[in-house]
Amino acid sequence: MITALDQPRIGVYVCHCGGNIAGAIPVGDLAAFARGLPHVVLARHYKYMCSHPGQQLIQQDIVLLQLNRVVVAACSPLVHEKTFQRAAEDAGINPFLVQIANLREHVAWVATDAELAARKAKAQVAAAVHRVAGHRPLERKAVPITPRVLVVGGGIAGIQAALTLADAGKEVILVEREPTLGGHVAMFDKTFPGLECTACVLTPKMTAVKDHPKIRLLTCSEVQAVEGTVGKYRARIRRRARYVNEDLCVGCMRCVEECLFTSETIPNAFDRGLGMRKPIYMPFPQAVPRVPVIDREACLRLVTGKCAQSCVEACGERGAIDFRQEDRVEEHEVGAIIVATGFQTFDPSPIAHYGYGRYPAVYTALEVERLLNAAGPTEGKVVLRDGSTPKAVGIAHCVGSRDHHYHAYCSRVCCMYSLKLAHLIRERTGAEVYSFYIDIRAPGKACEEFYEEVQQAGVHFIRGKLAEVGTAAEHGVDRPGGLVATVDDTLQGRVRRIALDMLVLSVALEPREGAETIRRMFGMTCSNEGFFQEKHPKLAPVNTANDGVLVAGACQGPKDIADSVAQADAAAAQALALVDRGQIDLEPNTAWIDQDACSGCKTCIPLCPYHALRRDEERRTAVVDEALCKGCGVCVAACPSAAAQQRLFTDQQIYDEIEGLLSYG
Amino acid sequence: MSKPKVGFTWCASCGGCDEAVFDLAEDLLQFADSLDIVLWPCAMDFKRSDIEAMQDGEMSFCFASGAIRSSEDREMAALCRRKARWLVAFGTCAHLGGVPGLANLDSRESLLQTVYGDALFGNASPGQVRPQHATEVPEGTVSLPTLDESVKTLGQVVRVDYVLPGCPPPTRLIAAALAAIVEGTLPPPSSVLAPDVALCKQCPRIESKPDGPLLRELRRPHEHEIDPEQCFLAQGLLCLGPATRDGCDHACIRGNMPCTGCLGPTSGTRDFGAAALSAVASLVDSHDEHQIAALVAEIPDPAGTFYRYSLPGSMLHKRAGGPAGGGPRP
Amino acid sequence: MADTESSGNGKAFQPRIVAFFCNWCTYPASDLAGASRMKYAANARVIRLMCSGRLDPQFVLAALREGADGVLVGGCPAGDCHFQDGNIKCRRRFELLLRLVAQLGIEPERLRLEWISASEAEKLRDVVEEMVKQLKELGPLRLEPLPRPENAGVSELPSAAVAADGGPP
Amino acid sequence: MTRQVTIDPVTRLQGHGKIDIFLDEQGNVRRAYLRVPELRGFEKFVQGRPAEDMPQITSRICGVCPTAHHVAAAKALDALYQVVPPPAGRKIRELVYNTFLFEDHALHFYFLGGPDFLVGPDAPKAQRNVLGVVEKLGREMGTRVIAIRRAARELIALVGGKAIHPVFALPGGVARPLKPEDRLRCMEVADQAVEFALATLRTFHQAVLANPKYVDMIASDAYTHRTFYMGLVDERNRLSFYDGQLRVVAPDGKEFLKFPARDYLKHVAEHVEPWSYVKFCHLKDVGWKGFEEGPQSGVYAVGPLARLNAADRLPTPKAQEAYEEFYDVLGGKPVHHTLATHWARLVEMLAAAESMQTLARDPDLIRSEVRTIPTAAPIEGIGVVEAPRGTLIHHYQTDGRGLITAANLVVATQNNAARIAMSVDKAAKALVRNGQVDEGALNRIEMALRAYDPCHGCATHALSGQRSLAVWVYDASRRLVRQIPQSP
Repeated sequence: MITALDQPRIGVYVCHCGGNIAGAIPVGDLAAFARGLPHVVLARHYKYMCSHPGQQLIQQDIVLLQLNRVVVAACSPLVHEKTFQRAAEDAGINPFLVQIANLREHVAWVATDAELAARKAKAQVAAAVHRVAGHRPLERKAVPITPRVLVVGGGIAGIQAALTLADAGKEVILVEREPTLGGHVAMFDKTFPGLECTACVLTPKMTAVKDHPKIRLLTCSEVQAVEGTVGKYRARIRRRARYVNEDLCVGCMRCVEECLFTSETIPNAFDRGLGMRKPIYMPFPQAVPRVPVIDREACLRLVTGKCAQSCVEACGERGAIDFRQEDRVEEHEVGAIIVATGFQTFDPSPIAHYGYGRYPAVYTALEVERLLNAAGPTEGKVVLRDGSTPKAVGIAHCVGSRDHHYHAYCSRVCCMYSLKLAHLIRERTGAEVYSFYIDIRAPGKACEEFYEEVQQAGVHFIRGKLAEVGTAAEHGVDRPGGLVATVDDTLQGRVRRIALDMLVLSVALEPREGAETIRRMFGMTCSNEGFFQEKHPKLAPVNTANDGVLVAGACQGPKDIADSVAQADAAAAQALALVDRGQIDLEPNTAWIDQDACSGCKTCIPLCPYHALRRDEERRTAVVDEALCKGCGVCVAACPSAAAQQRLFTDQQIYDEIEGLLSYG
Repeated sequence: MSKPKVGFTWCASCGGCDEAVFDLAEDLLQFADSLDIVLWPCAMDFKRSDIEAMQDGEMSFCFASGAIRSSEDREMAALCRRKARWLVAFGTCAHLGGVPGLANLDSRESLLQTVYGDALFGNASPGQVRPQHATEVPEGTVSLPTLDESVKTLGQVVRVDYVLPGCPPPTRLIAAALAAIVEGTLPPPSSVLAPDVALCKQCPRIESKPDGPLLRELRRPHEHEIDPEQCFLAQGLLCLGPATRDGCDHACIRGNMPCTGCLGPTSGTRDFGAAALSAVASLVDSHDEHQIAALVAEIPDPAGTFYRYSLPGSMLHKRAGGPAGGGPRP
Repeated sequence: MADTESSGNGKAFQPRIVAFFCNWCTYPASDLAGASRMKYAANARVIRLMCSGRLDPQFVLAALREGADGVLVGGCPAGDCHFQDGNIKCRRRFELLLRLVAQLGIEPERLRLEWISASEAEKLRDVVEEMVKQLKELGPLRLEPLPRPENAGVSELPSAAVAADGGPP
Repeated sequence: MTRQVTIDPVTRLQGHGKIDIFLDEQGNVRRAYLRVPELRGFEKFVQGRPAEDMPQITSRICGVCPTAHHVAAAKALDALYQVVPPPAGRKIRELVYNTFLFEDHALHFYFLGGPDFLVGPDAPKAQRNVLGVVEKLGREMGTRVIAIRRAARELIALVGGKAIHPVFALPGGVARPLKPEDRLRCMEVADQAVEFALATLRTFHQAVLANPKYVDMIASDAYTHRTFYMGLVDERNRLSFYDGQLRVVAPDGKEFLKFPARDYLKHVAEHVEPWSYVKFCHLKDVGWKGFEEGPQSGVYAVGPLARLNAADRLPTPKAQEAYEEFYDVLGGKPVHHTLATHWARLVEMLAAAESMQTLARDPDLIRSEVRTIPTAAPIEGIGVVEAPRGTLIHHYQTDGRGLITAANLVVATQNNAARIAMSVDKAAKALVRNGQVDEGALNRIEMALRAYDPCHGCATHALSGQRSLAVWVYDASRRLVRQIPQSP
């Protein structure tokens, strides 16, 4: 301890943030103002307080001037509070004797009126000074971290993250809602821009997950509830009955073949309804785990209870078919969570003039992906619903994206996947392919080159948004089952009508239905569009508002496979960094009860969402279990005796802050 | 050693605090042996001039009851401050403003208008005669003190050394304070001479208060039978015991009526009404915002309920400008 | 206590708002507004609370007493509270507080509780702008100054008067 | 040269008051004014409050007679909600009320007004108080006075929650039933109260009536006004404290009016003078003729003397005997001597004590049904009781939720205000002669006031506050020449 703490000696540091703050607020004046505030020993302003020299400046002053409290007037405390706390700590004062005044996000970047901005800046600095004078040293408490990670979502991002973590020796629980791993990527035949075989990329990874001793794969499963906090979460996972025992099944498919349903009559969701399946089925041949699943809505045995159960017979001694299976709930304790729940594609049916759902020849891009897939319903042949091969195919870009009626954002991958589809369709059918685009966005390695290649392959690029599509008959064109697309060709400056046999809609990527529930369950926030919000776009792109919860893949925003994989690894690295630490320091802003002042009135007890408060029957007072307290302060605000207090947010500290905010104009 | 000189005086008061001193009964005679009561207008013939004749600081302790409402109250407060070494804000009116402090819900003008101007009941004197600061009568001038715009606490016009709270102060606390004066064992100045914990601590009904949120409906005491054993809040009746300083031996609660907060807050609380409000609202058992609004609307008179005794001493002190009238608005 | 008016130099009234923002939604929304370079009036001065559930109604009154013309409380939208339902607990108190202040002659429009999620920077901007506009229409909150003994003009005993009989230690 | 004398404050009464005495050139009194310098504004600030809170809020009008306001308010709420308390509810109220009346009268006689007689009007002022009384009557009697008062006060607290600002009364009854064991205590205290009341009457005989100087003083013209008198009576015109009709007798003692309290506005009006915060009540049927006595002036009195004058008899036997003796000694009905109020008060004290006895033994008292829960929508309610100092009326109007929209409170000292002002003036004129203003004379002027046991706290509920009474003396040129007692 350098000086007696009850004699505050405060240093105030006003950051220019380059021109970010200094451009809007007279930092010199502000420092001069700060010098006149109570207990302020000195006030400086400096280019970049967060820089090494900036931090050193504070540290030197702490030592030379025996400062015992620091106010940094800079950017949001959510950005650099920890930085300055560490700097102060290194110089020998408790990190909780540092207070940040947020001048950048809250004043400089938003202010319209220079004088008002200067006044607000002064008020925020004065509030910080008044408040910090009453701060007392606090200690962070360490709690052990459970060295296990929950990965939610078995798409490419979830798979990647799980493998990286497991390879580092951490236990992983991977939860997938569907009966198989793979997500959207498993539906594709080729990837862009290199046109690699998707199955060749994905299948080994899926198998690796299945075989990894550190990964527990839970398919047909969903997280129901999450409790706890960073370092120790308890997740309740509901596991739907598959009716086929994963441990016993060898994936011979005899049961599927022997099912009483002799023909496949149920639309296969994995094929977007373009292919059919039986009540017992494998979503696709490379599914992992390679275990069939029984559709409880369609299976005769499960629906009516009456069936010859030829599947059971087919399985024979293995006895893997198990109709007694029931849904059950498992609880797992984990230290960190990676959310990789992916996206869904935009449903274009609301755009009536594009005719989706009305004209059989209008397809979504994802449907065409299935047609192109060698393991898909048409074994890779691009054919219309009547089995004929199209001779003219239109591809409409930006369906549901860059459209203020639907999604204002650019879905980022549509241009490239549209180019891929154009290439593949032309390659496999020789059809004329027309691409209706607003502009082609092809950033990234080898993408522009791929665009050129597709152009050279003879695909017609028409710059203009598809206006509408009608039947050939309406337009007086003799083309059975055909369509006529109307498009304003902005390069030629005329409206063109183009006869087509097939129209592909390059639909947007959007947040999954249910993303809201997931967001709440994991304590995250969402961007406006509904994608999960990263903590900071640059500094913490895979972190979220909830410290132990990380995001990866397209649930955070549209992205391609490469980016999803990269982000998954980043999330895995963050999770690893967290659980590998072994313990975590909790913020000390927990509540406590002044036992002399507490009357045991029980007002606070039902308020605590974490059951951290109880009444000590002997003393007739309330007590806080600090291990359970998360520091919301709801009990403190309710206490009519001021017996409940919250560290870092005591009544007095907040009154001081209010007074500081308003005492100087 | 000479006996400590003690005075009792009153400003805008109902006399209940003085009655509470009478209620010391036999103890009062005891104290009269060891204390020299030099001022007590309610019970003894000492006039203002007798106080003025005292030397500054001559009284050791002056117990001043009543709120500060008029120029005369202010003068008396100042006089007692000067003549007493230690000034005790005696009773809730002196401490926080008391029930008459509810007058701060209205302007002085609207108050005079109601009392002297409005012929609400048809029996007011015609011609709008009102009391005047100075009235010329044939024989001379008769003057009245002017009313201040707001009711104030004693501590808002003079420095106060001690507070003895309550409406009236519980006799037990008065006896303890006088005994401490006799024995020289008073706590340091700025103390409140009462326990510093809320009423629930010793409440006979606390065990019947559930741990869960409990306000599903708000009842008014005249509308329902009141269970004589169960926590009032658990019955849906507003009881301010959780926010109110102990020391009254739960007189109202024993009388089967909820606490209305007359002893004021414990020492950590800045604004009794807001603190009590927070505690009560926190008990509302609903997560639906409309239902919450409907439920709290069942409290017919929040200001009169939470500031029954403490409006002048509250942070807001008085109704802000704008049209007068302290009734609740929808 | 400072003058509520912006200055004595004849400039237009600039209301002062004390804004209590929760750490998980509205404070980040305010940061986002900054990061997005949205422009709005610099009349709201911010105090960060971990949760809107920490808001003691006494803070609101203290802000008004210290000279604020309005108080804005920002919390997470229903269902989004980082602490499950601290925002709703705040609402319970705030509803009752609104009724109380109305009786005390304070226009309830001076106090606002808004649910602003971390992504709703635009809403934050709009709420502040709207509130500033409304407060300009309402004008300054003129509370009667809190009486204090030092302003009452009472002469006191010199501190030399020392304890005698019966005095405190 | 004329002078002005001010008594500031008037002491040994509840509330604040000042007396201004203006002298003429010869030093004789031209006129004395009683000013009441306080205003608290209850009638205003009860607006917006829930009606059911009135018993507790209005009790804060007066800490000496809180029970009177508490019960008057509750009775107004009975009317407001159109509920009749069940027998136990009513009798618990009556028991508390009579106990309160008993102890309040005792307080006045031994602590406030009585010392003037018991110790003597000219005794040193430091002795004219309860401590002087105790000294004079001996420690034993003093201890007894204190003990019975304490017992009565504790009984009120036992039943009513608190003795000062009780909480027991609600519309339709009381908050809780009486426990059988508590009732035993009631019986004990009631018996002691009767004994004590009788002993007090004996003391009065010995200390006052046996002293011709005092008897002369009581009967002297300085303390006599021929006015109207008002008080509650039951269906047989017997004195009643808790309920009944208001009866007014003329200065000749004949019944002038009899009406239920709800009709009070037809008969009672208020007059405002600019030099006092108190409003002066008078009979509408006669009219305001200024501060005048006689049958042509609407000035009337309430309180113990008025109540005895307005009733035909008392409801209990021992009190009836004392009542008869009172008029025998003072020369028949009505008695106009203000100072006789002290005696009348003691007669009433006995009546209250006897009623306590009757009520404590009533089997209804401990029945569990103590409250009738209101079902009717509230609109308007008027309640009346006889407070120790006289008739007390609470009148409320509410909105549909039972929030007060208007209130009128007519308290005893307001009813008496005009007669008190006249008494002060008349006593001053009689007692201050030729510029001779001494402290004894001024105390005798105060005695005129103190006999009413005026409660200026009550009277100025509308406004408020005061130190007690002071006398200021002004000369003919209206200069303040003296303040009594003399400033050093």
